[in-house]
Amino acid sequence: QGKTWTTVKIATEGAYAPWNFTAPGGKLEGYEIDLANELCKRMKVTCEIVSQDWDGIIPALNAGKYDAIMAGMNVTDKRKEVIQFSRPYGGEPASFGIEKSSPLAKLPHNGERFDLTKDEATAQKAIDEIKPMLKGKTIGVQVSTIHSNFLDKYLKDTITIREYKTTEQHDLDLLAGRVDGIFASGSAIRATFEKPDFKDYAMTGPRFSGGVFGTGVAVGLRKQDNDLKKLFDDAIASVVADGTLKTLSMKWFKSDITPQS
Amino acid sequence: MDLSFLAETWLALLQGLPLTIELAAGSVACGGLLAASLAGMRLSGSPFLGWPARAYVFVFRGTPLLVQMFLIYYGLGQFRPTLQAWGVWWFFREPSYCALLALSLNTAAYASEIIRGAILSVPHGQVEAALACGMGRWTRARRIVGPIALRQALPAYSNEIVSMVKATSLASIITLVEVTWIAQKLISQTFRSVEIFVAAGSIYLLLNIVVTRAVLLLEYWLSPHLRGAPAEPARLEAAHA
Amino acid sequence: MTHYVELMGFGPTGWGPAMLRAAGLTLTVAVLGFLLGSVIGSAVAAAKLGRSRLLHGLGDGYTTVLRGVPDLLVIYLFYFGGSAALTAIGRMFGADGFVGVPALATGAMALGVVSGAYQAEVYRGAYLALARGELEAARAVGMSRALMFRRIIAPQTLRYAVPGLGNVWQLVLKESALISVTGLIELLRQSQIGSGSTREPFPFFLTAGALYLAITTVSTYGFDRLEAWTMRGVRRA
Amino acid sequence: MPEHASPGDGGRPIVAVEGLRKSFGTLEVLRGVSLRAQPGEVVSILGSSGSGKSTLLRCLNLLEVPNEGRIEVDGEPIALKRGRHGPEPADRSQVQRLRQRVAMVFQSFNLWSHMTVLQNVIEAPVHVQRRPRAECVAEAEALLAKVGIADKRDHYPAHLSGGQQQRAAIARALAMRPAVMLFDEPTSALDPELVGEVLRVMRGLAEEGRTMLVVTHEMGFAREVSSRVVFLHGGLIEAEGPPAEMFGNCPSERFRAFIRTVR
Amino acid sequence: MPEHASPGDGGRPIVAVEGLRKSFGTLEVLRGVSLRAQPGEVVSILGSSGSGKSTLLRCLNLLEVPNEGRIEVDGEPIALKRGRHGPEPADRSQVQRLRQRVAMVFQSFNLWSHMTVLQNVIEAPVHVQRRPRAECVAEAEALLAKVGIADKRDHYPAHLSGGQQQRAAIARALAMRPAVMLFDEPTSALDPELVGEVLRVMRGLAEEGRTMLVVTHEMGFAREVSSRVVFLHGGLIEAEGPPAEMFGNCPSERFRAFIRTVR
Ligand SMILES: Nc1ncnc2c1ncn2[C@@H]1O[C@H](COP(=O)(O)OP(=O)(O)OP(=O)(O)O)[C@@H](O)[C@H]1O
Ligand SMILES: Nc1ncnc2c1ncn2[C@@H]1O[C@H](COP(=O)(O)OP(=O)(O)OP(=O)(O)O)[C@@H](O)[C@H]1O
Ligand SMILES: [Mg+2]
Ligand SMILES: [Mg+2]
Repeated sequence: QGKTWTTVKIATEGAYAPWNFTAPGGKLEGYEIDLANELCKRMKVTCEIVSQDWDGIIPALNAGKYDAIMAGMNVTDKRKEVIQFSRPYGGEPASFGIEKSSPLAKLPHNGERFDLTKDEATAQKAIDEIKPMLKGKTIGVQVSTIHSNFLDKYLKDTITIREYKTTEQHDLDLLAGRVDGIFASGSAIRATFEKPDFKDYAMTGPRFSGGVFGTGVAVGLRKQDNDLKKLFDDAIASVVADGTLKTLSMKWFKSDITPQS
Repeated sequence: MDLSFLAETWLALLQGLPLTIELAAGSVACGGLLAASLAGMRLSGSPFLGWPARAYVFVFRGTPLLVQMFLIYYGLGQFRPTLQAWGVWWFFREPSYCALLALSLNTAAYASEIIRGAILSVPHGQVEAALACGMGRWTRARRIVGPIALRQALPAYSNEIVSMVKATSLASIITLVEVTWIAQKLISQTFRSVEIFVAAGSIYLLLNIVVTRAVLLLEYWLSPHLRGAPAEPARLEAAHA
Repeated sequence: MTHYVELMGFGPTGWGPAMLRAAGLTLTVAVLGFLLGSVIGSAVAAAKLGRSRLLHGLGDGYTTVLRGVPDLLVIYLFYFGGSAALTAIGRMFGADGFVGVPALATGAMALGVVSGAYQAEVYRGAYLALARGELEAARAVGMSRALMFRRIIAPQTLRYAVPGLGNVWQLVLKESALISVTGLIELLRQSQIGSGSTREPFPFFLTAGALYLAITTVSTYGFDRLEAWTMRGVRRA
Repeated sequence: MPEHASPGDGGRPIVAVEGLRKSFGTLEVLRGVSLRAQPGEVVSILGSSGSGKSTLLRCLNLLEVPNEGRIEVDGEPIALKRGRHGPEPADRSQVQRLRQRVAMVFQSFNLWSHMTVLQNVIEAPVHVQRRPRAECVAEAEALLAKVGIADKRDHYPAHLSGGQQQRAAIARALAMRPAVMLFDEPTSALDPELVGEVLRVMRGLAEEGRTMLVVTHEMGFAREVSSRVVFLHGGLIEAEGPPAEMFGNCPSERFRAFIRTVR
Repeated sequence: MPEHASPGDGGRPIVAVEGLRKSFGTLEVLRGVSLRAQPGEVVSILGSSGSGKSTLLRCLNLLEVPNEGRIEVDGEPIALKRGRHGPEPADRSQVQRLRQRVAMVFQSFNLWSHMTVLQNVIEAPVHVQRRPRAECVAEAEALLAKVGIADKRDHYPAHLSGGQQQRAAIARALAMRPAVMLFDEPTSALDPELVGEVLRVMRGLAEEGRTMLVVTHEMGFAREVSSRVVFLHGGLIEAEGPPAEMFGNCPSERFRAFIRTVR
């Protein structure tokens, strides 16, 4: 339908630093906020960013409360059944967070990246190599995420998976010693391990992307808004092309989390 | 609405039901005992008993259960070395024990207020009659004050039981796989929140219907003296005549 | 400690004002919900105590269902149901797109409807504890139902209802956390935002707990006074 | 004896009861009681414990709804209709109007526990009859003084002795300035001095033309104050007549046995 | 008159009270009452309404704790200690033991509303005195028959008439087989026939050697059944003596005025 977009309402969670979060004064900040403003400039629309509880963020999009979601949301097949996504604007390999003194701290392939889409065989080999050490251990992961999907698919029989509602919670249980390690996105682990409490913990082992991890984080849109998707796709392509996205990534994550492919 | 999906969801959610029931029944039972002692402490007239009970009720009624559960599980978890030294870590390590503890402590605060109110409503003369025939504290509580107060407390207590059944859903934040946890997981997998909510809601509703009917039955059974009709034997005799 | 003060302070990087604002919102919604609930609750209790079988059935259904289903479901129903209805009406009048129900009103209504069910049971229980003779005395002097309710039943029912009502109030105060799904930033949602944004959950949950306790302090005092007043003339064991 | 022409048939009775029946479950308490009282009459109702005296009084102001029978107050018959649980008043406002003119003193007093004595006494005049508060308070204080508990005006019922409660209940009934008064053993908790006092008050009321139906175990009262004595037995009026006749040579053997014990 | 040698000083008194004082707030109800009762004695306590008769009885089994004074039951003095809100029993189990031997019939009956009449009567024997249930039931039925409410054994108190409740309360007290009985106006709600009946029961108890302290407004009872009459006035025992003396030529002007009204 020939709807011309002049204003776009974008929802974010506002509680997922550093992707999107709230400053004490109530102002939304973060990688996605800067990015949204930049994208809107390039799409020549006025932007309004609202915060919304994560529960219900998708139903409210479909109910028409806003037009787009930028909330660190990974593209997954399940989500694709109800909404559509723009091209990704971020994504970082997932990894383990482990206490430095734990035997698991010596997981092989430390720091190596494996892409499940491009080279599944190698990745599978790496997984098989870490399995003996992980045997019988309890790993915490946020429920219903690409990370829990990964554990379900590849390590289900090896480890005990404990699912948490938020990443802070598995971080706390890591401190309490109720889990032997956590599995999350690199950015989340890094953000947590910066805190003094976590000085004895480190990101360890191989890092995974692709495959069940999907193509990365993207803008969520209603299925019928194809014109809006096109606007976002073009705008994201342009921020990738001129390096703006990388600048933002370095600003907020201190590493490059822009899509690799 | 997609009926087969609803049915499927229902069955999936039912797997969480045993844990939900265990948590609710366990906490109502433990909390009830604690509540009775708290109410007794407050009514004892002794400030050494009364004030701690007051403070307890104040704190546990005054803060959200979510926060209590969070602090008991994650908060105490940060003191692992101490807890290990005391030899109680085995308890706090388990999310289900922590959930039961948090729920029981919480419901005890609410229930103690209900019990206290009910005891206050027992007609003073009947208590005096019990005193006058030499009943001790315990006999009095068991034979006179207890039954009268129980009868009076039931409607408000059913509130408490029902909200405990629902409160078990908070155990999902400490990784317990009960009905709500499953529901939330299903929602994030399928995004069909309406159907799933309806299915989960209907499970809680059914459970609570059973609870409220049981309480009503108990209430009816405990209040023959409030009903109009005099005793039955007269009618029986009339029938035989 | 200094870190905590800085985090929760009132400086440019402090979360103090936001937390206080959220507490204010929580209090507002809870008070409105509780008051609405007492109106609904006394009506439903009256229906359940009355002789009309129809009203009794309705009252019973109301308390069973609204206490029985998770409160979040009721709030969803009000929020999404309400806005779906409003959107449909808006369409009829040519407006386009999403018409939201005012979030505060939705929250207060939802809490009122739920707490009404709880309050109904509290009132019903308290009414049953009244001395029958005193009601007869009221009837015997020719009081109308309304007058009898105002002068005799209400003050005496309140006497036995206060502890139970204190419970319902605390419940409402905390259920107000659920209205965050409507987009209102109340105390608990604010804490979640804060802890997710700073990745430091404990300061936020502790502060939220303290603020809830502050509200509880005031309300406990109020309920204690109310209880002392309603218990006038009662001899205790 | 019963059921026919009661004395004082001349004027229009202020209270008239015809064929009153009342049962609780299978227990038939009243089995056809007929009774009339002229304005200014004092009718004593005697009968053994459990004979239905309280029930009869309670039927008169519809606190119990009779199963059968007709009640007329001041010429106005009370309309009853068939409800789901047996008969019930057809017009609630009629009953309320009626009750303002028929005051009752309960056997168990039934003072309102959340009000002080004074508040108990002015409650109905101020809130039901809507008379000016100041006037009611003045009158209440006079009444309390009359029954001898002026000093207890600000006490709650729970802090009164039995006799004091009973007197407060009497004052509460009097404060309504009713045309008909129903007293259910109004002197049971009083000492002999006070009994004399209260009987004097009641005699005064009778002289003002108020009608009184008094359930009592005080034979002295029945004999000296009342203008007619009614003896309830087995759910029926077993005997009735002026006290002189009744206490002189009552034809009812049952009644003679009943009063024999009192000297 | 009061405070010195009471009659029957010979044996050891079963109840002895010395210098009992009790006030409610600023109201001094008892201002130094001394009283002793020998086994088998029946003491009538007379006094106007509000004179403190119920308070005196309630002090005897510690339902009210006296502000001052000494209470001895069967030679055992009740230990009081200074508590936070004034004196309180030092040994609660002593008080409980005592109360099992001192039964009380309340002015307002105070039947347990959630129990039937029979359950009310057997409650204390079974659950306090731990006597075999069957025995208690048999005894309770006999007692209920004695007071004439055998047919009401399965009724709840709310469904009884005033006199029936009073009789149930009497049966409840008797069922404890107490050594001392405290009756607070035990016949106030009874008709003359029943009064006679109950007095006969009480006389029987006295002959069995039980001690009774009876608050009453029945001068007939005071005169005929009791072995001693005590007149409470102004918080003190104004006069006491055997009924013949008291009703003959009591030196107390106040007492003569009190009984004058009753012929
Ligand atoms: N709990 C109480 N608080 C305050 N005052 C009380 C309390 N109980 C009794 N009183 C007062 O103490 C006085 C004596 O009361 P008590 O009940 O002993 O009188 P009584 O002699 O039994 O009178 P009656 O014959 O009317 O029953 C009364 O004036 C009463 O108002
Ligand atoms: N609500 C009730 N339910 C069942 N039976 C009742 C009820 N009220 C009274 N009765 C019975 O009805 C009979 C008459 O009671 P009522 O109170 O009229 O007696 P009464 O003549 O006033 O006796 P009393 O002199 O003892 O007060 C009694 O046997 C009593 O048990
Ligand atoms: Mg009666
Ligand atoms: Mg008394």
